[in-house]
Amino acid sequence: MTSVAALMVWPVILPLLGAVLALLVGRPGVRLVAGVASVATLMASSMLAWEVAHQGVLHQSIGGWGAPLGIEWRADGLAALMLLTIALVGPLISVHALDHFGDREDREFLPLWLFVWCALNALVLSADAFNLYVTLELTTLAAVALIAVRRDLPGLDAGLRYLLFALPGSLCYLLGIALLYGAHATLDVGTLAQRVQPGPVTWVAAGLVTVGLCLKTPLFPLHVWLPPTYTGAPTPVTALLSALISKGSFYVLLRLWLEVFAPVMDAQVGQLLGVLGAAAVLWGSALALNQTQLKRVVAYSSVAQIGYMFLVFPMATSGARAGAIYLVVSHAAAKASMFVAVGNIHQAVGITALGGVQGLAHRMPFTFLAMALGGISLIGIPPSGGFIAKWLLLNEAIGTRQWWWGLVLLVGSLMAAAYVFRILRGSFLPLPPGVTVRSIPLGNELAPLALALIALVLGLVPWFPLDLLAIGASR
Amino acid sequence: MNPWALYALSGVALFSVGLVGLFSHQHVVKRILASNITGSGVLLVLVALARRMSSGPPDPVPHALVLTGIVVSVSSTALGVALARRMARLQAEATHLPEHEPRSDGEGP
Amino acid sequence: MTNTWLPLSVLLSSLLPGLIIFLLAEEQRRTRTLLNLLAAVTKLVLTGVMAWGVYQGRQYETRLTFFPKADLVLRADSFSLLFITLSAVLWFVTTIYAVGYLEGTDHRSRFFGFFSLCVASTMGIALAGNLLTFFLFYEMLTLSTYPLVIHRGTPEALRAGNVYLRYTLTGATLLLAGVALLYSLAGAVEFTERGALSAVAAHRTELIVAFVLLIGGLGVKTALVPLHGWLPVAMVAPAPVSALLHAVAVVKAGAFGITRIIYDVYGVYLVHDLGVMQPLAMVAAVTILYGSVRALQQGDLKKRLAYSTVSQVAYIVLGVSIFGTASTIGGLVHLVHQGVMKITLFFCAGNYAEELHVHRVSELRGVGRRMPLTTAAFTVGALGMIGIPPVAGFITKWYLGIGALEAHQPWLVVVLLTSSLLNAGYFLPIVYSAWFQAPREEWKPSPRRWEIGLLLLLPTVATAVLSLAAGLFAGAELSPLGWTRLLTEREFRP
Amino acid sequence: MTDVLLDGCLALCLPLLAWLVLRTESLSQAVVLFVAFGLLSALGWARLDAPDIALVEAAVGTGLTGALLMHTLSWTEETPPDVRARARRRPWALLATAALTLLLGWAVLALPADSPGLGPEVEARREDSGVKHPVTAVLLNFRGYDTLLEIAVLLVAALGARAVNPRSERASSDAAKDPLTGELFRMMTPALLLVAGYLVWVGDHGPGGAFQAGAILAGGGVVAILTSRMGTPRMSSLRVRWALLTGPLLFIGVGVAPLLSGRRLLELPEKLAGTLIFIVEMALTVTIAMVLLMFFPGTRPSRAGRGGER
Repeated sequence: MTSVAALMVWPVILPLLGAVLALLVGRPGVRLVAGVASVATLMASSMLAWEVAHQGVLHQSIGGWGAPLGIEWRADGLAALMLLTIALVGPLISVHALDHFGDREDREFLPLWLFVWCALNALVLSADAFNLYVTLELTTLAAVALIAVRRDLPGLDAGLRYLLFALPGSLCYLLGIALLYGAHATLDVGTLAQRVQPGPVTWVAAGLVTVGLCLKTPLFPLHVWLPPTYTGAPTPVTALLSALISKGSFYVLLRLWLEVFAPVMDAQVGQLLGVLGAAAVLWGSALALNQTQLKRVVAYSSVAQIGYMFLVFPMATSGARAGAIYLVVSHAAAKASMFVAVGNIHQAVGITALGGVQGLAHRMPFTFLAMALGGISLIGIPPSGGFIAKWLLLNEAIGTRQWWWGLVLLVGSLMAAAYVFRILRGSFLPLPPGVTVRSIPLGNELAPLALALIALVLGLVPWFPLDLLAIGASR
Repeated sequence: MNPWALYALSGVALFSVGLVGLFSHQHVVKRILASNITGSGVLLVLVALARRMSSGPPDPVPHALVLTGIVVSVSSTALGVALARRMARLQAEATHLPEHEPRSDGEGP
Repeated sequence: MTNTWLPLSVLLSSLLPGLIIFLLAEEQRRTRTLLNLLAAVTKLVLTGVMAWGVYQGRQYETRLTFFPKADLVLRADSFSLLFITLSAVLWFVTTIYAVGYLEGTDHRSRFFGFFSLCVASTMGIALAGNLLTFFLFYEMLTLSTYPLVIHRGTPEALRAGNVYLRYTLTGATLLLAGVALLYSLAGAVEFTERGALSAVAAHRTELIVAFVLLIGGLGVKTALVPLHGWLPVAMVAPAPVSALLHAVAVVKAGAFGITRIIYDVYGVYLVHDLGVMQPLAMVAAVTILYGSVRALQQGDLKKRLAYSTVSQVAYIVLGVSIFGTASTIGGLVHLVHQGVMKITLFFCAGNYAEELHVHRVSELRGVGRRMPLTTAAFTVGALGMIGIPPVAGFITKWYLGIGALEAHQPWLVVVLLTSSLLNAGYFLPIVYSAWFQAPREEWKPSPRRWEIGLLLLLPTVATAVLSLAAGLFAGAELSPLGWTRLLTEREFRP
Repeated sequence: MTDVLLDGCLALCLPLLAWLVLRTESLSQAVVLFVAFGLLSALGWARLDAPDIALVEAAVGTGLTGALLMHTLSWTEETPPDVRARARRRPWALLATAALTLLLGWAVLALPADSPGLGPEVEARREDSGVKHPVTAVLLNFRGYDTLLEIAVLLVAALGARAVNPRSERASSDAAKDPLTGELFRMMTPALLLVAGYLVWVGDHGPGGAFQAGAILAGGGVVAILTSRMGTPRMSSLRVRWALLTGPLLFIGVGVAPLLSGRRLLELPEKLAGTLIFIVEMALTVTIAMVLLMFFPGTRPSRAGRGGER
């Protein structure tokens, strides 16, 4: 048994080792080392996911000390699916980033990306509350460094803005964990789940943890940092932020909420989160509708899509959990492909406004197809992963007699259709006069297409991820 | 009365002062100071929890957590300060030499 | 022994060529046309084999796992074959027409790629074995038709695309709500002969709400009155698109869906018991009259044909929502007849626009002299629409009339008669002015031997002949009417 | 009685001092108050029997951060307290703080007043952790994985801070000739190295360890940079990179080695645990010192606006 559980080490250690070696070799060897580390981590993640799919939930206590003292790792279906998503979406974005950035940024982008990868893998596998804090913090700091990698004014401003919102989020989370430790003398999530009883400590701790993670995800009222940060940061970094890094804090919230807090908190708090999610959907879509810059539309669409994910809390059934995770995974692929495609457009024609899309369908067919497939997944039209997620959540809404969440889903996807087709519409128009199109390397065009195809395949073969998700589902 | 409750309350007060201060100030350095104060508030609560038993050695686990916490808060402060300094310098240069340095447009590529 | 690969191969026969055509460069005209025709022929052959198999009573079903609790089912029963044969034949004819029509324009790879995807989705809709599969292909049809509507890339095309999207996506949302409601009630609703919801018949309110949602969603594509706004606007699309898609595939998908819901999901008795048959018939009747009245006022030929489609498709819904075999036969056979006749009319409209750049009805004076064959085809189609024998349209109206009397609803006969008069009102003047009035100034003679390119003329004449044949040989075993009688007796016996 | 008084007034004036830090308008005043706040909180840690943390807080939390902030203010040219810096005297800020404190206080007071936490478990397993000092045992053995990730956090912060201020600004030469600082620096360096070495060694059985030693070394380094004895460490030089990265590489090596012999990650063999931890701590001290140094930019540019400096 130990040899199989040892597989859980590599998805975390390999990117860390890769990052450190990439820093060590400096300019000439960065791409080589990062490439080797990425391939190794991809294989490690898929092997682990394969083992989880076949042997069920895997446990591993680091340093052999066992639950209360040492740190526990747990890899169930959810963790395996997240590992696969990160391992597929992340490298594709970094491939695009290689051509997007100059040589200097490469030396800083690649190690930072490997640190983010290590942090996300560690976060997904960890079952220890304080360890989650350290992984969240590592992701945040690496994200801030990534945002400011180009050292221009918008990037720095975006990085600072993100840091000064994510930092209090982590500290709220830490105080919540401290209270839980004070009450139950354990940091292990599994033991916490057994010992937690309703009482002032649990309510306040749950409140702190939720507020902290909602600041980082971000959920609606606390999302003010998202649009300026997403537009200020370089596009590949924005793709990383929206697709993977924001999902880390949601993943932690979902884990803690469904496993630890849900049984002891009364349903009203779940309804509150649902209401905030619904407000995020309507607010984000409304604002996305009247933006003029491509990147801002896609950024506000992130606010809306995150709102959908929070609809899982009022329903809290295993079907809703599967729906929310499916949305997380397909949103990661679809949103990444949209942002990367926008980056391509900006590189090719230098226009950041909506008009930049004109004539896209013929001069950059792959980028157009990527945006179309990504957009379809954001709206939730079959064949796309987004549709499956919407379908699962809709069914749970009707099943648990809370049909109003279903209404939010349907209205939200109509508004999503409005702003997605507003972007895509122009691509059939002929190229505007006087616009010179710089040719972009093929690798850059194929990256968004590969990401969009992931979202498409998620829509065609949903039984595989759903079976994987069912492993270790608590309820 | 074992003093831990006093320090825990003081830690909680620090946390609140820092958190509210962070969201009510605009200047970057003030917000970095506020986040530092919030951090030490949380750490004070943790160490106070370690000292709840008046006799015998304090519980070492919160101490280790606080050590990690301090290092993490120092790194984030240092990163924040570095960004703030670089921005201040860019803005200062932009105002001193507006003519030959193109303002990068609002939206980064 | 159920054959599991044939339904899938029919679907793939237009999906794969479509994807390949996307990759073809613009200049590879020959390979693209060859691929198109090859795909059309293979589909015709496969459909023929399947039709013969189903006629012998063999089973065809492909089942792919999709969800843990629901899977994708492609099943060929006699009703789906009615729609598939119609689509296969008309797609073959329209491909030839489109190759001729789009000669010299650009972005043809993109056009034919999406064109094939549309037909693949239509095949999927026809072959769907359960409600979930039906919904998936129904949405894909919307996605693949939108690029065709805005194919020309002009601002009007984009505006039409907007209207089209607004209607179809709202409809899709209603449909999704209905499907999800049924799914949570009765799981993946398989299409079964006497309806699949007998087990949950007790939840009357949910069933009625679901029915309204489903019909609302499908009503958009069927262009029932309040939801028909997109059809006339979508006429800005190139002629082959408005011919095959907006007169046949898309509109029929909606009618086909409504029939499936009434017969294979709810079952005729449950629908009758829920009391929703009557309002549906009312809506259909209103649509018939409204469509014909608006067609009268249209100056533009294609708009007039569009409103005539709105009213003609409502015949199918009317037939299906009257409780009786005769009306059901009438409704279902009109699915084929209307398709064949309407596509002829649209081909003629396309020819007039392409050759003489004539768009308005008033400019059609004396066009018979310059383009005799096209105008002859137009006349056959028009007479069929009015319901004058021997063209196919007469049979539909005859059966609908009998069905209405059987169901003791004489007011329906009045509706049928008035709509026939209205049809005559907006078709006969065109026919008269085309043949018997002298044109304002002499038409330039045709530069080539035939009045218009053969690629455009042959499909028009072929579909006109088909309309005549469907009317003359209605009695035959394998004619549309024969097949519908077999189908009603097998599957839809109330 | 007196220590209750001391604790009481200390616990009271910490939040007040914090409120003052955020209230004052001029930034340099705020930073000075912040340094005072840091020292007071170090005193608080000492009162709560947490010598390790008091040491780290004094050296890193207050010393280095204070110096960094003070340095930044000089970069941003002490602008008159701009309007935005003046805390908007909205009553809601006071109200919100009070409400939050009450809420969290209610939860803290509801905590069991006598739970020893994980103290007994640590006590029981301390022997086979290879070190006697419980905090070091938890830090480097029981929860060694946290420390590994924390080192990664340090590296990321260093990379981010370094990337943003790439140019190692050599100080203008006049500072070097100032005799006083030269003399001070020469006297201080040997004592500094001795203290740092002792701290790493004592970490095994008393309060001390890599962080404290690293902080002391970094303090010395900062003085060296200010008196331009040493340029700021730049990532482009191999020596700096090796100094920075031996620690993490060694730690990963030590963590992964047990896997090859079928044990779990970071499962140090009993007899070797003590020595392994010591070696790793030595390497980590150098890493931490280097990282803390990298947070520190060079000296301030001369007053005249510098050319388009990229």
